[in-house]
Amino acid sequence: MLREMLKYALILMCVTLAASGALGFVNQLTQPKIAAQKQLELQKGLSAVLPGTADGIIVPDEENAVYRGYANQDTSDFRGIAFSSFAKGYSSTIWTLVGLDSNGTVMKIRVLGQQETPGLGTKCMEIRSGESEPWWQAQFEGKFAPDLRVDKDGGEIVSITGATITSRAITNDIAARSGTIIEKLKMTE
Amino acid sequence: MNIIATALLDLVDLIAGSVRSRAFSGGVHPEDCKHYTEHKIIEQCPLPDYVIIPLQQHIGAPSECLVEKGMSVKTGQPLSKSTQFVSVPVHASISGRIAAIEKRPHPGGNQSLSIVIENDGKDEWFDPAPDTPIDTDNIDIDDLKQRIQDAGIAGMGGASFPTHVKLSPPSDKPIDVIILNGVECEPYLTADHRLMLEKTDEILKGLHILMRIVRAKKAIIGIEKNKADAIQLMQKKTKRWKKISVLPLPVKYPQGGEKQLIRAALKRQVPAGGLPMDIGCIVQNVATALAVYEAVAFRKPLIERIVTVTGPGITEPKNFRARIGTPFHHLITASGGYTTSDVKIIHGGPMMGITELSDQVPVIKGTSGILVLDQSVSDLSREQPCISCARCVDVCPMKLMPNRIASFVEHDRIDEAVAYGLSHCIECGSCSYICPAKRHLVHYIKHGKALLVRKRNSS
Amino acid sequence: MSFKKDLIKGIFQENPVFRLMLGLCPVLATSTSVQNALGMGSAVIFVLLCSNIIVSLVRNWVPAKIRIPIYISIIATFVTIVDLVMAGYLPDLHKSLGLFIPLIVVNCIILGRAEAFAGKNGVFRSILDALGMGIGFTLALTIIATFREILGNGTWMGVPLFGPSFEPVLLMILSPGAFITIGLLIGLLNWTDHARKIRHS
Amino acid sequence: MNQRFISASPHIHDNLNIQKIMVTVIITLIPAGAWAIYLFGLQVLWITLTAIVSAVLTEFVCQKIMKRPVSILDGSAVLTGLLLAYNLPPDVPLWIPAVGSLVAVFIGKQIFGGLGFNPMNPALIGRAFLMASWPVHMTVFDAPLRNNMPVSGIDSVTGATPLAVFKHMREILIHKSDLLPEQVTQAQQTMAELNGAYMKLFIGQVGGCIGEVSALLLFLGGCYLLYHHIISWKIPVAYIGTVMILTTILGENPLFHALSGGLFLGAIYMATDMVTSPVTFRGRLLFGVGCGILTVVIRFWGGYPEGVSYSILLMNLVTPLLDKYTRPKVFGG
Repeated sequence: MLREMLKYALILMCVTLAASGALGFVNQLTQPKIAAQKQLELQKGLSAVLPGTADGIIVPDEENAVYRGYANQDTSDFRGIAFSSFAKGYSSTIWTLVGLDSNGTVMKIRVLGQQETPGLGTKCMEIRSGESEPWWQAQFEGKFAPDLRVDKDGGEIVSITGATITSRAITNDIAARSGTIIEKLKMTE
Repeated sequence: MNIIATALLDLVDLIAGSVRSRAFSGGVHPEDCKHYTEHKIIEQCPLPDYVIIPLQQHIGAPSECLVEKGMSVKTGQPLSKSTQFVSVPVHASISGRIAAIEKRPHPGGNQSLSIVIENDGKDEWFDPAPDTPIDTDNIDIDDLKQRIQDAGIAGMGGASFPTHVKLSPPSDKPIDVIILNGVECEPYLTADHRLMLEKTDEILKGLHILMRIVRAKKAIIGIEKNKADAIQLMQKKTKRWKKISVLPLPVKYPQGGEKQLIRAALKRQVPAGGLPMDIGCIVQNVATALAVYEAVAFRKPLIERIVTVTGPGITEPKNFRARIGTPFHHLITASGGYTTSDVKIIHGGPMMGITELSDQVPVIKGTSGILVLDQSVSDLSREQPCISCARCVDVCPMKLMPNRIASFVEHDRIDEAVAYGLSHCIECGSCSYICPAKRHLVHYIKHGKALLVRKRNSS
Repeated sequence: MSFKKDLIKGIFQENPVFRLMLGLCPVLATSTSVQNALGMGSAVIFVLLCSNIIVSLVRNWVPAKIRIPIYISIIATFVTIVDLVMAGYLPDLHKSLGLFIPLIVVNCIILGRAEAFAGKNGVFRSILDALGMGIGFTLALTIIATFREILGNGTWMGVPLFGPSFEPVLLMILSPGAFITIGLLIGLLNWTDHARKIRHS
Repeated sequence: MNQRFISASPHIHDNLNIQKIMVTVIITLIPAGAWAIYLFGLQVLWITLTAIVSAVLTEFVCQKIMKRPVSILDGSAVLTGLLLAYNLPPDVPLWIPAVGSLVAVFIGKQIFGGLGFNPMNPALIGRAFLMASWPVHMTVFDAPLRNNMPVSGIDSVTGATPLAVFKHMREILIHKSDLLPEQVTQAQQTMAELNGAYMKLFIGQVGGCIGEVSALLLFLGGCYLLYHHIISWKIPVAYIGTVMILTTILGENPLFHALSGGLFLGAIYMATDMVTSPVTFRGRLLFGVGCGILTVVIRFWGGYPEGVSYSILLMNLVTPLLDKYTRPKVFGG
C-alpha cells in the first residue's frame, strides 16, 4: 500500500519535473521577447500621447506612477506627463494612456486594452476611414483633464451611441486620476 | 416564501369560491337545441318486428341467460338472472319467439351477446300489472331493493349503474340526501324533461320510495333553468312536502354530472376517487325514479324507456316511449326517416354520445336519445396543434389539465397522465367542445384509460 | 481498422463540436472572427498533437490510478508553451485569444482524446487521431466563425465584404450569436441526417 | 352514396377556432396602430406592412422547406409581424422590420416546430434580436411628433421616451451630491413634469414604439378581448398591478410607470400570448407577478430604460415550471 503510494508519488514527481524543465526552457527562450513586446507597446502608446517627445525621452517617475516626457535628451524641455487610467467599463477594465501638458490639459489619449461589447463599446477605438486617429479619443485633446464629462452629464465629450457606460467610465476615470495627479505634482514641484 | 404564496393563492381561491354562484367551476355553454322536441308529448312507439336485447346493459357482472333459442317468451318475462350483487337481469320487452342468441352490435361499441325476439304481435304480459297500485309503504326495505334488482333497473341517465347497489350503502355511510337528477344538460335531449312534465306524480312517488329505502332526511330535485315549466310543475307538486325541494340550476354543461350536481345542490365535494355516498348523498335520475315506482307499485320490469329521437338529420323529431331492444332504424322510421343520406347517428347526446356505424343497434336501458346529425353539424375539421390557450383547463369541471393529459397519452407516457389525474376524468367532453384547435382531447383521455387498464392487467 | 478512418472520423462523423459537443466553451469565445478561429484551431491542433504523442508514448508506464493528473500535467505544459510562444511572437493574436489559451487545458477534446484514444493506441494512430480531431475542431470553429464574422462584422478574414452602408448584426459577434449559430448548424446536420435515414429506409 | 360519419365525442364544438382568435386580436390592435400613423406619419404604416409581409413570407418558406402543412392563413404569422412592428421605433429603416420578422418566425417559432411549440413569444424574440444587433436603430427615437413634445424635459434630450428620460433623471437625483445644483433642480423639474403627464401618456401624445404609445386604445382593445374571452384577466391584472405596487413601494409614481414604456401593450397583448404563458389559474397570476417584478427590476436597476419585453421573455422560460407546480387540485381532491 505504502509502497504503491510512494511509487505513484515518484512517477508524478518525474512527470512534473520533466514538465517544469520543459517550461523553464521555453520561458528562457520567450521571456525577453515577451518583455520587449510589452515595452514596445507601451512605448508606442507613450509617444503617441506625448507628442513632441518622439526624439526626446520618456522617463518613468515611479514615485508618482507617471511618465515624464521631454523634447530633448538633456531633459531640459519638459513637455508633459503620461499616466495609465484603468476604468471599469461595461464588461472589462479599459486601459487608457493619457498625456497631459504642464497645465493639466489633455494632449492625447490612447485606449490600449479593452474587452467591451463589440460594435458598441469597442467604438472607442474605431478609426474612421480616411482618418488616422480614433475619432472618439481625439475629442479629448485640448480639454482640461479634471473637468472632463460626457455630454449626458453636462460635459463636452460626445458619448458613443449605445455605449454611454463605456464613454462615461473612461471619461470619469481620466478626470478623477488626473485631478489627484495634478494635485500631487504641484506639491512635489 | 412558498408557504406564504400558497396561502395567498388559497385565499384567492376561497374568496372566488364564496362569490361563485351555485355552480361548479368550469363548464361550457353549448346551444341547447332542445327546441326540436321539448314541446312534443311522449308518443308510444309502435312495437317493432323484432327486438335485440343485449345481456349486458349495465355496469357490473353479466347476468346469466335463462332462455334458449326457439323458446316463446312473454312481455316482461326475465331472460336472465343476476348471480352477483352488482348485476341486474334483462327482460323480454315484447312477446314472441326467441329467434337467436348471438353476438350483435351493441350501441356502446363492439359486439355483445344478445337475445333476439321475434314479435308475435300479441304483447302478452308475463305478469300483468295490478289495476291499482300496490301500497308500497308496507313493503319492507330489503324486499324493495330485491324488487328493484329483479326489475332490472340500472341508472337511466346513461351510466347504467345497478340502482339497488347505489341504494345499499355500507352502514357506516349514512345517506341524508337524495338528489333527483332532472338536469338533462346534454343538448338536444328532452326525454327527462318530458317525463317530468307528464309523469310528475309517479316520479315523486318513486322518489318517496327511494328516500324510504336509504332513510334520507331530504331530497333535492335539480332541474336546469331552461326547463322552466318542469321547475314550476315540480315546485307546485312538492309544495306540501317539506322534505323535498326543487332546485333551479344555471344552464351549464355538465350540470348533470353526478359530482357537479352534488356540488351545486349541497356545496359538498365528492372526494377524488370517492363516491357520493362518502359525503352522505346519492343521485338518481328522474327516469330511474319512475322505473322504481313502476317496478314496486305495478311489478313492472324495466322493459321500456323514453327515447328522444332528434337532430337535424331527422324529418320529424319526437319523444318516444320505446321498448328496450327496439332497433334504432325502427324509431327513426317512426320519426319520418332521415332528412339526408349522409348522417351521423349518435347514441345519447352530442357531448358524450357514441357514434353508431349502423342503425341496426337496439335501444338499451341507458339510451336517452338517438341523435342524428347531418353534415352541417358533423365536425370533421382537422386537428391543429395545441396553442395552450387554457380553455380546456378553464372549463374542466373536474379541474384537470386535459391538454397535458392528452399530450402525455399521445406520447405514451401513461404514468405522467395518471399523475395529472387521468382516472378522474368524467369524459364530459367540455374540453374537446371548447378547444379552438379542435383537438380530440377526450378521445385521447379515453384511449389513455384503456391503455392504463391494459397496463394494469398485464402487470 | 484503417488508418484513414482514424484521420477522417474526427473531421466528419465524430466531429468534436458538431457531433460530440466537446470544447464548446472556446468555440463560443473564439469564433468571433475567422482569424481567431484559425489561431485557436492551430493552438489546439498543436497541443492535441503533442499531448497525444506523449500520452501514447508513456501509456504503458502510467499507472491507471494517476493517469488523469499525469495527462493534465502533460497537456498543461504544452498549453503553457503555446501561450508563451504566442505572446512572444504573435502578440496581436495573443491579445485577442489571450484569455482562452490557458483554458485549452480544460478543453474536453484534448483530455478526452488522451483518455479515449491516445491512452490505448500506438503513436502513429494517435497522431492521426489528433490531426483528425484537431482539423475537425478547427473546421467547425472556422465554419461558425465564418457566419459570425460575415454577419456580425461584415468581413471575412478581416476583408470587408460589403460597402460602408452595411450595418453588421451585432448579435452575431456577441455570445448569443455563437449559441444561435451552433444550434442552427447542429440542427441542420441532424435534420439532413434524419432525412437521409428516412430516404434509406 | 350514403355516408356514415364517425368521430369521437363530443359531436358539437364551440365555433371559436385559432384563426378567429388571431383575427380578433389583430383587429383590436388596429386602433393603436392607426393612432401611431396619425402621430408619427405614414412611415409607420410601411414599417407595419413590411413586418407582416416578411413574417408571412418567412412562415410560408419555412413550412415549404420543412415540408409541413402551410398555415399562413391561421393569422398567427400576421399577428407576430404586427406585434413586432408595434415594438419598433417609428423611424426605423424598413429592413429592420423585415429582418426582425424573419428572425421572429424562423428562429422564434418554426425552428421549434411551428405554432404551439415555441417556448418564447416570437415577436419578442425578433425584438430582442434587433435590440442586440442594431441597438442604435432600436433605441433612438427621432421621429417628429405631431403636436410636438408635450414635456419640456423630453425634447431637451435626444431620442428619448418618457421612461428613458425618467431613468436618466433618476440617476441624476441619486448622484445628487456629485452634480451641480442647477442640474439637480432641472432634473427635479423634469421629473415633476413627467409625473404630471398622465393624460398625455394615457392618450398617447408621447414618443415611443409604434404600438405602445396609446395606453387608452390598447386598454380598449384589451377590454374587447376580455369581454369576448379571448384573453383572461389574470395575467394583465397581475402584471400591471405588480408594477404599480412595486413602484409605489419604491417611492415613484405608479401611474406614470403603468402608462409608459409599453406596459399595456406587453401586459395585454404579449404576456397573454397563449402558447407561451401558463394555463393554470395560479400559474397565470404568478406569471403576471413575475413579469411585473422583472419589469420594475430592469427599469430601476437594469441596463435598459424599459423592461417589458425582456421580463416577458424571461417569464416565458419558466412557464412550463409554473404549469407544473401550480396544477389545479382535482375536483374533490
